[in-house]
Amino acid sequence: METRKVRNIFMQGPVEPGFIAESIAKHATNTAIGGHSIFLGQVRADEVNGKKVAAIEYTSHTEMALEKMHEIRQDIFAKYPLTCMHVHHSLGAVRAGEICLFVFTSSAHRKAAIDACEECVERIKAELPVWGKEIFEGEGYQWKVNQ
Amino acid sequence: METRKVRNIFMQGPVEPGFIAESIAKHATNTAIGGHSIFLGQVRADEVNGKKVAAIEYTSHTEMALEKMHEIRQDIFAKYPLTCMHVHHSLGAVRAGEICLFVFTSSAHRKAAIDACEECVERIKAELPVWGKEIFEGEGYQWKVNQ
Amino acid sequence: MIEVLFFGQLTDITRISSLSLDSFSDTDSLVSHLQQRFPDLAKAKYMIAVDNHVINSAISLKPGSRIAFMPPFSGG
Amino acid sequence: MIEVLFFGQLTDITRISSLSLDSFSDTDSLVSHLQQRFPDLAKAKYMIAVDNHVINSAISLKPGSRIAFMPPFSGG
Repeated sequence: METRKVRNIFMQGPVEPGFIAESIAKHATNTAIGGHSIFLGQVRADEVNGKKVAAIEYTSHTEMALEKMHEIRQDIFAKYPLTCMHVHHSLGAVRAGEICLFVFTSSAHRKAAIDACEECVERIKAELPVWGKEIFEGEGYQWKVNQ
Repeated sequence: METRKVRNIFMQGPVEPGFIAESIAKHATNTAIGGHSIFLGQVRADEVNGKKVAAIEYTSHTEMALEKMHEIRQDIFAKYPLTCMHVHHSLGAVRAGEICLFVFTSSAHRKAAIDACEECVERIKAELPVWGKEIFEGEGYQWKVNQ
Repeated sequence: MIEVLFFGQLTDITRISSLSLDSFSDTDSLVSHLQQRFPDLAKAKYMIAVDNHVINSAISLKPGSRIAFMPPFSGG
Repeated sequence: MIEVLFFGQLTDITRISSLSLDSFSDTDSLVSHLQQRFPDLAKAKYMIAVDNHVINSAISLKPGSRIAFMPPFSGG
């Protein structure tokens, strides 16, 4: 059902809502699915010393990130009875209010999709060699720190 | 930020992917949001004694369901630091592969949105007076039983 | 008058989804009446809500009450 | 030759994102060399990956190795 080859998760710029809708619509033909869980990361306009984040610029060690993502995918498919799992992460500039991460899991019964989605998000944030540079309105920047 | 009045969660027929996309897009103006969690329930074409589920027809004790949903909403807002929460449930016929439930939570940091979304889904399934009649291909039906 | 509502698989037994009846003093006497009219109701699994609140034991009924007979929920 | 890559805030120190160097026997000698060239690197927090695998202690290097210097991840 699910090919397990290394696949690209990166896309330039934000994840558009229309892209998410298309991705959801594609699953209508898989009538074994009973539940989908989706996580979306959105860029916050945080204020730091009176300066406001206008955008985050993402860079990655792409080759290593894709290998690591493949490993995460294999672990998660081994652990949960998923029908499918899709991950998309932005590179380049994503403005405040736009979406930079889209994780989408599906399963026959909801629990697997929900748990797998959360675990996937946590592992992406902790393990993928990706960096965010928070660009302030006006000028200046700071490097994003994950909690 | 969030009005706490009783609101309608029911819509006739399936939740369309385009509707979900619009709902996501509306949140781009709220730049305090850092994470969204979405659950989608999809009608499965289960096979029962050789008969295949073609659709589920949903009915509800609507007035009571909306009051209960209001209570769930208040509990969840009291428990989690959410920016917003949206729930849509189908009434009438939803065909296999179509979406019958859309739960959407947002928060500054991901944990609140993820936990609130899952809790909301569990409570909806357990506490809302809604019934699903599984209509088989050809003829016949059975009443859906929640796990 | 009171309003009685049936939901889900209970409508397979009652063949109707609502019913207006003269007032009953309490839910127990209403249930007895309904079980005579719809014998299979005695075997069915359901909760009762009066005016949108689930009751755990018999309560008295007032004119205008809406009494809902609800099998286990199966939304989502 | 080996290829050295710098990511995230490390590029604020190095001002370059990659570098080709003659081979070094191991990662320790490479790090010493880079710290001479970019003194602030000694104060920075980073992990090293050789050919896409994070290392926890010094390992020997082969010609063609790609050595990545990576500050804490901040994707998502």
